[in-house]
Amino acid sequence: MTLSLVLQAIFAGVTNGIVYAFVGMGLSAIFKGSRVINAMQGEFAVIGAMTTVLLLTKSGWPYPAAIAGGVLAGALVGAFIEVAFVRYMAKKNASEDSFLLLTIGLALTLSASILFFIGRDGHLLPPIGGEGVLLVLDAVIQFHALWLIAIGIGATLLLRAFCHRTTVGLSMMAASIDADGAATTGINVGRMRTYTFILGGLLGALGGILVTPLISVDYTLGLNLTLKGFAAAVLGGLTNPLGAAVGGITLGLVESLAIIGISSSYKDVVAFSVLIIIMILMPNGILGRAGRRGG
Amino acid sequence: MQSRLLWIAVALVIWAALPFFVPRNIADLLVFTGIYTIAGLGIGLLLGHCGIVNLAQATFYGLGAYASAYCTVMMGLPSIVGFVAGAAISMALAYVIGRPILRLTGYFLALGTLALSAIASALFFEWDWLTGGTLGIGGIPKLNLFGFVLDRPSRYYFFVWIVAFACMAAAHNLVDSRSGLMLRAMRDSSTAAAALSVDLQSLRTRVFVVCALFGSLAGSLFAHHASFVSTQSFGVDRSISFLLIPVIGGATSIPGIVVGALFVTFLPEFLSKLGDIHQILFGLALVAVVVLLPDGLMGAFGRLRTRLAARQGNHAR
Amino acid sequence: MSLSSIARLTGAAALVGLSAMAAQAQTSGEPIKIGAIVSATGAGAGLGIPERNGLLLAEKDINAKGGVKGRPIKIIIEDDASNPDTALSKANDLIFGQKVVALLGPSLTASTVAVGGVTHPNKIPQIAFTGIGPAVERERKCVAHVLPPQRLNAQALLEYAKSIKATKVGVLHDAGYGNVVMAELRPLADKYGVKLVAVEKFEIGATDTTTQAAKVKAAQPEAVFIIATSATPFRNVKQIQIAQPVIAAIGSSSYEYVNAMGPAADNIAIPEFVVGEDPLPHQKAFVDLYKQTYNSTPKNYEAAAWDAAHIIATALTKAGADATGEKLCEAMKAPYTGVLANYNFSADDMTGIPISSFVFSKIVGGKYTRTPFRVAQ
Amino acid sequence: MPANAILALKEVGHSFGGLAVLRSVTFDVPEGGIIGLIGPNGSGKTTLFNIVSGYIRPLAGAITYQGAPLVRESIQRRGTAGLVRTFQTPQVFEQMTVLENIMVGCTKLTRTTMLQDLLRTPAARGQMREIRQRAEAACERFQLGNLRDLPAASLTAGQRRILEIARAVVGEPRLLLLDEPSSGLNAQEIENLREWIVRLNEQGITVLLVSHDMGLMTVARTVHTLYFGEIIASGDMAAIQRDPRVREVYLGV
Repeated sequence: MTLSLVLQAIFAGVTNGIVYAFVGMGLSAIFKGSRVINAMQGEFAVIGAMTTVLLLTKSGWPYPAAIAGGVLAGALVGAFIEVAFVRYMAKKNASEDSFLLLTIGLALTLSASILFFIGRDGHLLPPIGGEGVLLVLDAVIQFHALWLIAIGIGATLLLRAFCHRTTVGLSMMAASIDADGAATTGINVGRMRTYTFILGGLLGALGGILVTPLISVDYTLGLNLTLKGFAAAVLGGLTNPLGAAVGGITLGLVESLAIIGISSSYKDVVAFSVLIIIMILMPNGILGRAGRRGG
Repeated sequence: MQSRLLWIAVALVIWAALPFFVPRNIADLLVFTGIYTIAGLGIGLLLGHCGIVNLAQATFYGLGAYASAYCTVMMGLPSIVGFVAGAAISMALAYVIGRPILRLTGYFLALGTLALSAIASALFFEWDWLTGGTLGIGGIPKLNLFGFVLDRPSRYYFFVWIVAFACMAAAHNLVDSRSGLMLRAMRDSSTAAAALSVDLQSLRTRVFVVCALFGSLAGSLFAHHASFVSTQSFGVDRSISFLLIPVIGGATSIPGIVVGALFVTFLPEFLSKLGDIHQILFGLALVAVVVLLPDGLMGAFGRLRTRLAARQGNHAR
Repeated sequence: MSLSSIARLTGAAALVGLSAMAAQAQTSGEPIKIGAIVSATGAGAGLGIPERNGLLLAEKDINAKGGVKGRPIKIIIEDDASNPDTALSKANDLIFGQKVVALLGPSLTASTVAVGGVTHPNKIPQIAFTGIGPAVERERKCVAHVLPPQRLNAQALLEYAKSIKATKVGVLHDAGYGNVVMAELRPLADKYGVKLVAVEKFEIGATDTTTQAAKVKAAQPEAVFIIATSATPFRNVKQIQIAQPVIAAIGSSSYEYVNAMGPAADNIAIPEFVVGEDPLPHQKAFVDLYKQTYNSTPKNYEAAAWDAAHIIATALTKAGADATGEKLCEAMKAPYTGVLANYNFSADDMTGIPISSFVFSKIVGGKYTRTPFRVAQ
Repeated sequence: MPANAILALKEVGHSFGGLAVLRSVTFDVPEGGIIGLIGPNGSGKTTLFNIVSGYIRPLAGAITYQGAPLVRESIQRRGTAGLVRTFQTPQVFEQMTVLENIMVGCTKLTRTTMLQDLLRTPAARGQMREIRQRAEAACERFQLGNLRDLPAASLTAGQRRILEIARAVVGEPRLLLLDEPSSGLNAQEIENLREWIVRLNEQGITVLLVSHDMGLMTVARTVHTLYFGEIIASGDMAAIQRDPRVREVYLGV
């Protein structure tokens, strides 16, 4: 096992980790704001990426505008889902499990819709910073991956600032921590939940767009991303978007080191076993502290 | 009471006559309905009586199916060995894994079982010396009951449904028993149940084991029906569709499980007549059930009946 | 509504009827029903949709040429949603409900073996759009396959490696299809004097295989085989700058994958059968008709389905339009020169495709180009 | 430790996040007695109760029950050993009927395996019959007979309290822990409750009672007063009411 191989594994792990982190961050933002586990978070990524691809190739929009369009599409779908389904179910005091099933149903529907209306093709977007790569000790990392890491860190910090510094962010936090208390101080809890879904959709779509230069996106990608996003979010403690970022990178590294350390075919087995073990032994996630409640 | 007996008799006659009057593909779907009912019963017990979302049923279903396939095809043993081996392995695994994993609650438990299903599905691919990998294992013999070969859906139908009825009876017994009493207590208030010496962990684990047993039985039945097993039938998506059975039908009602199984086997069949759009429609139907009928079709049916009865009562007055 | 407009309408209707009759003029009588199962939705849609296109085109073509002894054929196409359970129940419907004389498809190996469990005991001829699968399929003497067995695919990869004088080969393969080909490739490699210096597996649907590719790269192979049904490994191999020739198994030969590979697709060599941009002489008619009808270029799966339909039609013509079961099955077993390949279903592998049927293509700028290399029989 | 103590606490201490809620609490519960525990809000009564019943593991001190160390036993094991509690807000099984609620209380007296239950073996049926008979008898004894088939959710607060006690008693406890049993009850109901406590005690059940209710507390032979995690006074109710410190901190006089 050479140094460059290990380095390459670390590069790949971090790059994948950022992908998982984006999905995980959206998941945990939605969970934090609404106590809903969103099984269609990966689908947000696919929607964002597909919209951007279509705007870029079919409508001929410039790349930045197409990205903005894709992000907007994710946010709109997020808002729609909250207004059309979640709000009604919350009014009826639906159980946590039924929200999980709702989003599973929506994920199946969206994936089938993309196949039916857009087609089975895999799509790619042009990388930011060109197709170039950075060579370190014979190990390669793409410029786009570096951009992805930079944007990922930026997005995490922005999200944190949004939650702690802005009125809307603070209201969302308050509504999620103590809905009744927040309502008495005049916060519209329902609207905050809508914002939460918009935020989740936005993060998901942005993540999807950013990874599309690395991973070709098609109708089957959503479930895969959701699974890994779940794992990232749970590793990080689920109620902490920053934790999801750390969880995602940990997961990515565990996977790629498992490939060089154990065997390539046991990657998923190792990753999901680590997930189960961490859930049982460290119920608050690897960042600890932040209280994590089960059911 | 007498009218109830009459209803049961009518239902039995219809049940017995059904495979002779429906086309073979419908009989085939009815066989699958029976198999899915068995698998769904276990999940229904967990979901309805323990509040546990089990997204790992495809694992036990797969274990049962592979055990049957391996024992009959690779080792040439009688079918019954496969059934027993599958059940034993599934129950042992459920016990060993259940103890730690069932310490989780709510969403985390759901995610834990999902992870379990993902691991199992990867291992089914990986251990191809045992499972045949993607190519699977073919040529699993049809069941032979004292010389009577169950080689077509209309014959196998009876066997599968008799097993299904036995499982339903067992599930009914369980709910009605001392364990059932404790389960229902646990669901209502786990703190109070603990104070009354109800051992939550062990009870949850044992129901998980029963669920695995049902899953494994269903898997063995599936293997002898399809004559072929491969990794494609035991992935995470199958775990999800198993979970839909009690959710759609109603987790606490045993007839609800049958309704749920009918829904997941027949609805795609009917929708597929509408062309490639059928998967979208199935997804939407699922969303509609979850949003509009939170306690499943059976729950909605029950409410409708109470309302009708109330209205009739009003008329009578 | 005025009288004249009614007259005009009836006239128009008569005209429509007439033209319809003209189209049908060559065929008459009850259509011969042939069943087909494809994966038009779900994970296998990338196979099933092109196969359905090929079937529809073949049906039109056969009927336009007079059908089977003057009788039209009707291909009833069902979708198994990439699920073997569904395939089984669709097969039961087609065979016992619709009373089809033969079954084409399904698209996926698992579904094929499951469906074979119905067609084989009931003596319904079946032509699957897959290579032969587990051992049990060798006993099913009436379930033919229009795609090569994985052993042949492995052989074709090795032939190409030999032709470019690569003796140290690295392999990247997925846990599904790739695993199956790999199992055949290992024992064959020795015979070809090829040393497998690194064999790395990844799970189906993996979004990244960079680390596996890096392990292959570290073994310093002279060529890399990629056996997968996704674009991901191809992109990763290029990303970590593996400069050695990349040879892909037929499973990743489709425009969808090539699109998804982007610039990474360039120079990949693929042993396959149909290069729509530059077809072989006997493939040209099919390719032209396909392009004309669908406004896109066909690949292997379209051709495989087309061949399957034509083989059944030919067998029916030979055995008589009323032939069913074993009689039809026997008729199907005559050697047949198809668009995809030459078949001989009396062969042990229920395919009979010779390695000489392979053509070797390279991808240049998102298009396939046919290389002159062929393997002699 | 007196030989006849069924429960003995020795220097039990606990804190939440550095905030000490119990400091070195020591007292005995004599077999067959009725012991009361009073104290203002936040004095640590509920924590102490949760420690004895097993919902919280104490950070310091030792507890013995029937002469054996108790701290490491699970809630369930305490229950089977005869140590049963009720809750401040009655925790009835709302979706089950009154009779079924009481039946749950009987389950610990019998043993069946899950296999027996699945197959409804004669043994399982016999045990179920026994459980039902016991529960029916208890229903009558606690004058819940006319409510027995109603869902517990439809009961009044007082009825729930009685149901909770009936459910606890039917499992043949040796030490009954009652947590604020009079809260939410009217005067008549409290009087009934008092009678019940006396009657159960006469039947040989030791009672540890936590309450605000000074009237109810007079059933206790010994009362301990808890204040900021410490016992500041012990004695019978009359003595407690005379104690100047108790009057100062608790009775607010």
